[in-house]
Amino acid sequence: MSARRAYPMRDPAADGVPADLCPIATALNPMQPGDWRSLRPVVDRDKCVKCAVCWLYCPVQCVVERPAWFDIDLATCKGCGICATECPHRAITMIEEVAG
Amino acid sequence: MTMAVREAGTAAATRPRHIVCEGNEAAALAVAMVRPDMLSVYPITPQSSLVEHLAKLCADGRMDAEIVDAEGEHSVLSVLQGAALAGGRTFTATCGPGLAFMFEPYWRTPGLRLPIVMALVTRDGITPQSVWGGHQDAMTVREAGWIQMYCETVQEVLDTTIMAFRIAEHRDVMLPVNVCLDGNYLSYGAARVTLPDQAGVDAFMGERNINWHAALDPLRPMAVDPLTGGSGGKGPAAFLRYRKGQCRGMQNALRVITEVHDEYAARFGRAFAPLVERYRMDDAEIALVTLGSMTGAAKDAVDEARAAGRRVGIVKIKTFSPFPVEALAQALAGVGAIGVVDRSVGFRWNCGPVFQELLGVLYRLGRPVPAASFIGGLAGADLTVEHFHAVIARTAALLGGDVPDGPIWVNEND
Amino acid sequence: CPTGALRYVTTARIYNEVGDWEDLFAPGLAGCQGCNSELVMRHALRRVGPDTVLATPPGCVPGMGSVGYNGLTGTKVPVFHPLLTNTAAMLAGVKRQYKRVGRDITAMAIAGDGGASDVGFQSLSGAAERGEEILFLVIDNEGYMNTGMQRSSCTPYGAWTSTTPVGRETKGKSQDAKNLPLLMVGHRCAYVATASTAFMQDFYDKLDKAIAASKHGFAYLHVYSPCTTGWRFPTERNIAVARTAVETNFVMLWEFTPHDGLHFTHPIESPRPVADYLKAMGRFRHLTDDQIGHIQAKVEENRAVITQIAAGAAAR
Amino acid sequence: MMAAGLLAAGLVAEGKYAVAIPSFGFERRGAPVVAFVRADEREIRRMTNITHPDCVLCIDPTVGRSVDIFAGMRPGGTLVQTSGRALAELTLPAGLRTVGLIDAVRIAMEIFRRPITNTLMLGALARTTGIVSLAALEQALAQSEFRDAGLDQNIAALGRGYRETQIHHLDREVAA
Repeated sequence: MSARRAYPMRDPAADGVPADLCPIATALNPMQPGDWRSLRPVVDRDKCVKCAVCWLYCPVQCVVERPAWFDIDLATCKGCGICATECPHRAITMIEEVAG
Repeated sequence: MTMAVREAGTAAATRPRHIVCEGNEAAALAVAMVRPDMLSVYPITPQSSLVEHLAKLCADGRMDAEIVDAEGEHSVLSVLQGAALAGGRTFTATCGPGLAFMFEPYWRTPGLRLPIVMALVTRDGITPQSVWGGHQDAMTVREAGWIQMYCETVQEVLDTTIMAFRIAEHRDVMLPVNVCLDGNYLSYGAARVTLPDQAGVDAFMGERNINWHAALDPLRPMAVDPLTGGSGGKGPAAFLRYRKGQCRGMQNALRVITEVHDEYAARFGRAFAPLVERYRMDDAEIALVTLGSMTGAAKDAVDEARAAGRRVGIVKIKTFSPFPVEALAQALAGVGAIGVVDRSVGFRWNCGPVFQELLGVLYRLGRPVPAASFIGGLAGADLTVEHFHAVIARTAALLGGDVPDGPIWVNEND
Repeated sequence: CPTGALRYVTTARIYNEVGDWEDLFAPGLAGCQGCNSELVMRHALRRVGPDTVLATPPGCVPGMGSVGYNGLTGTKVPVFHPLLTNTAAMLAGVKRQYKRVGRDITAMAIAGDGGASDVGFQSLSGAAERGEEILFLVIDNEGYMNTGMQRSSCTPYGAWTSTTPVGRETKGKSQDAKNLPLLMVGHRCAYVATASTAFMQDFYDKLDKAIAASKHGFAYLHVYSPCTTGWRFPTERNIAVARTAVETNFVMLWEFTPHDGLHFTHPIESPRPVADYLKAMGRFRHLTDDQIGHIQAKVEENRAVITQIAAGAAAR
Repeated sequence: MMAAGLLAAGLVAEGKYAVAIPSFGFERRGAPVVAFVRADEREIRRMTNITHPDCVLCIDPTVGRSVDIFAGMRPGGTLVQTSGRALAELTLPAGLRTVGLIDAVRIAMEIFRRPITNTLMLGALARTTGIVSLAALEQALAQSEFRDAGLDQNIAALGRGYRETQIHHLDREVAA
C-alpha cells in the first residue's frame, strides 16, 4: 500500500543546501529503547488468538504479527506492561529481565 | 489615496508613471509588484493604512495574494513562517507594540533563514504612551538578526521594498528584512513617486524558490528546527555552526545589498546609496550622521551651512543591520568632529543607539575623533532645518575641544 | 461487553485496515514507559498518512524526539517545532500556501493541553474563527508534563502538580479545569470531538471525521491522555485508567458539527462514582471527602451542561 | 489630508514636486486637523511640518475659534477661507496680502447636502493663488478613489469653488 508509506528523505547536501544554513534533519533517529526494560513481555503462543489488542494499545508499536501469533520486537519494547494487562486472553506475561 | 497622474499630452505607457502617495501606500504598491503569495496583517498606528492598502489591492484584483487577517501580530508573523516554509513569498508590516508582541516569532525568523519582508513603520516606545513616530522599536530589536534598512523618502520606501525581497531571497543571505519607514513623516507623508514598470520588476525578481533550504513539504520530508545544542555530543558544535552561518549571511548581506542596489539603479534609473550615503563629504571637516527621513532636512541645512562657508557634510546610514562598519569608517576617515542624530534612546550608554554603534567605528579609525550624541524627533517631534543648524553649530564646537559628557536633547526647548 | 468479544471484533477491524500502514514516527522515541501520548500520536499520524505537515509545539510530543535532536529526526513526514504559542497560526500559513498552489495536504498539529488551552489559546482561537483548514489534535494529559508536571488550565480540581503541591494550606489545584473542547464548540468549528485511547474504534471514527472536516474547515480533536509519570500510577494501568475516566463520566466522549450539533458517542448511563477513578492514581491520593464531593459535583455539572447542549441538537 | 493629497497630486500633474504631510493627531470627524503641503520645481527633501506658511487654506469657517491658524505666517501671505461673511467682518492679522473668500459651506450643502468643503476649497485655492490649475486638480480627482456620482459631485465642487471665490488684494485695497 504505497500511498500509506512515507516519502523518502533526501540528503540536503546533495540538493546543495549548506550545512550551516538552517537546522534541519533528514536522518531518522536510530535509537532503540529496548534497553530501558526491566520487565519483558512473553507471549503464550497457544493462548494468542491474534485479536490485536496488544498491538492496538502498545505505545511504541512494537507488536509484530507472526503467522500464528503476535510477537514483541524487543529492540523497541520499553516493558510498560500494557499489553499484558489488556490482553483479553491473558496470553502475555511480564517476566523480569535478567542481566546480560 | 492613490493619485495617479498622466503626463499631459503623452501616452502614459511610454513615460515613467508618477503618482502621489503616502509611504504606507508606496510600500503596498511595491509589494504588489513583487507578486507575493501570502500577506498576513493586523492593524496598528501608524502602520494601519499600509495593511488597508494591501487589502484594497487584493480586493480590487490588482494583487493576487492570500491575505490572512490574523488575530494579532504574533500570529501574523507565524502565519508567514508557515507559508515561507511551504514555499511562499511573504510580507507583513508592523510597528512599536505590535513588534513587541511579535517578538517571539520575530527573533526566530532569522535562524530559520526565512526571507520574509516586513515593513517596520517605526514608532516610539510605550511608556509614556505614544502613537507617534520614533526609532525606539527598531532599535530595541537590533540584535534579533533581521536586516534593517531605513528609508529617507517615499520613493525610497517603494524602491527599497522591492529590493528587500531580492536581498532577503539571495542564496548567500536568506534572512528576513525590515524596511524601516519613519512613522508619521514617511508613513502618512505623501510625495511624488515614480513607479517602475511591472515587466521590469518581474525580470528583476527572477524565479522564486523560497524554501530550497528548509521546507515543510510532504514530498521532501524533513524535521525543521530539531533541538540543537546541549553540553555533549555533536549538539554544541552544530549550534555554533548554525550561528556562524547566520553571521556569515549577515556579512554577505553587505555585499548583496550593494549589488542589488546597483542592479536596480541600472534597470530602473534610480540610485540609492545601499549602505551609507555621503552627502557633501569631500572636504568636510565635520560630519553629521543621520538615519531615515530626518536626512532631507539635514541636507537642506548642510547646503545652507556650506553657502555660509562651513565645511560640513552628512553620512546617512541606510543599512543599519548588518552594521556597515567599513563603509562608515571610510566615509568618516577625514573628519575632525562627528554629530550623530538619533531618533531614539540608548538607555544603557546614556546616548543614542546609532551613536553607541558609531563608537565602534571610531575605534576602527585608529584616532580619537570628538563626537556628540544628539537625540531628537522622539514621539513624532519634528526635526527641522533649524534644528540641524543647531546640531551643526554644536558639532563644530567639538573641534575646539568642547565635548559634551552626555546626550544633547534636540527638541528640549521647542 | 463482559466477555470482551466486542473489543476483539473492533480491534481486529482496525488492525486489518491500518495494521500494514507505516508507523510514521521513528521506532525509538523517548516517551516514558507506557506513555499514552506516544500511543495517541502513533495511531493518529499513521491514520492521517504521509501527505501531512505535522506541527508539534513544545511539550511531551517533541520532547520525546518527534522533531529530533542534533540532526536526527523522529518523524517520517515533514515536522516542525512551532512555538508553544503559535501552532495554529503557523500551520494556517502552511496550509494556505499549499491550497494556493493546488496541493492537497493535511496540516496537522499534535499539541499538548498547555500549549492549546493556555499560552497558545489565542492563535488556536484565531485560526478556528477564520476557519483555517487544520486538524488540531490536543493530547490532554492535564498539565505541563514535559517540563516537570506543572499545572495547566486543563488540570482538574484537587490534582497534585509540582506547582499545585499538597501542603498544610492547600491541597492540590484549587480551581476547576477549563473545558477546552466545549470552548471550541463555541467557535463553531467544522468538527469538534473528545476521545480516549481506551475507546479506539471511537477514536479512529473521530479521526476519520476530523481528517475529512480539515479539508474544508477547522477540525479539533481532544484526546484525554493519562500520564503514568505525572499522574502517578503504574505504567501497565494506562488504558485501565483511561477507561475508568470514561466509565465515571470524568471524561465524556462526544462529537460536534455545526450541522448536527453535539451528541454523545459513548454515553454512560450508570456511571461509577468518580472516587473509583480518583483512587487509581497518586495525584489524587491526598483528597479529602469534601474535595472528592466537589469533583463528583463537577462531573455531574459537566454532564448536565453537555447533555443540555446535546438535547438542543437532538430537538432541531 | 484628503485635500492635501489631492493638491499634491494636482501639483505633480503639472510636473512639479510636492510633499503633503498630515498632522499626527487623532483624526476624528469634526475635530480640528492640519496638513502641510510643499511645492517646488525641484525635489523636496525635507519631510517636516510647515511652521511659516506662505498660504493658509482654511476649509472650516469655525476652526479659527479654537486654533490660531495664522501662527508663524510671514508678511505678504495668502489666506483662502470659507466664510459666509464679508471680508470686513473677518478678523485678519496684519501683513496678509491676499484673501480668497468663498461661502463653501453653503455651496457644499447644495452639492453634497453635507458641509464637506475639501474640494470646493481646493478650487478656491487654485483661483486665489494660481499655483495649480483647475485642470490639474480635475485630473487628480479623476485618478482618486472617487467614482461615479461621487466623482461628478467633487468635479462640480472644484469648479464652483474656483468660479465663486472672491479675491481681495489687501495692499491695493488699503492703498485705494
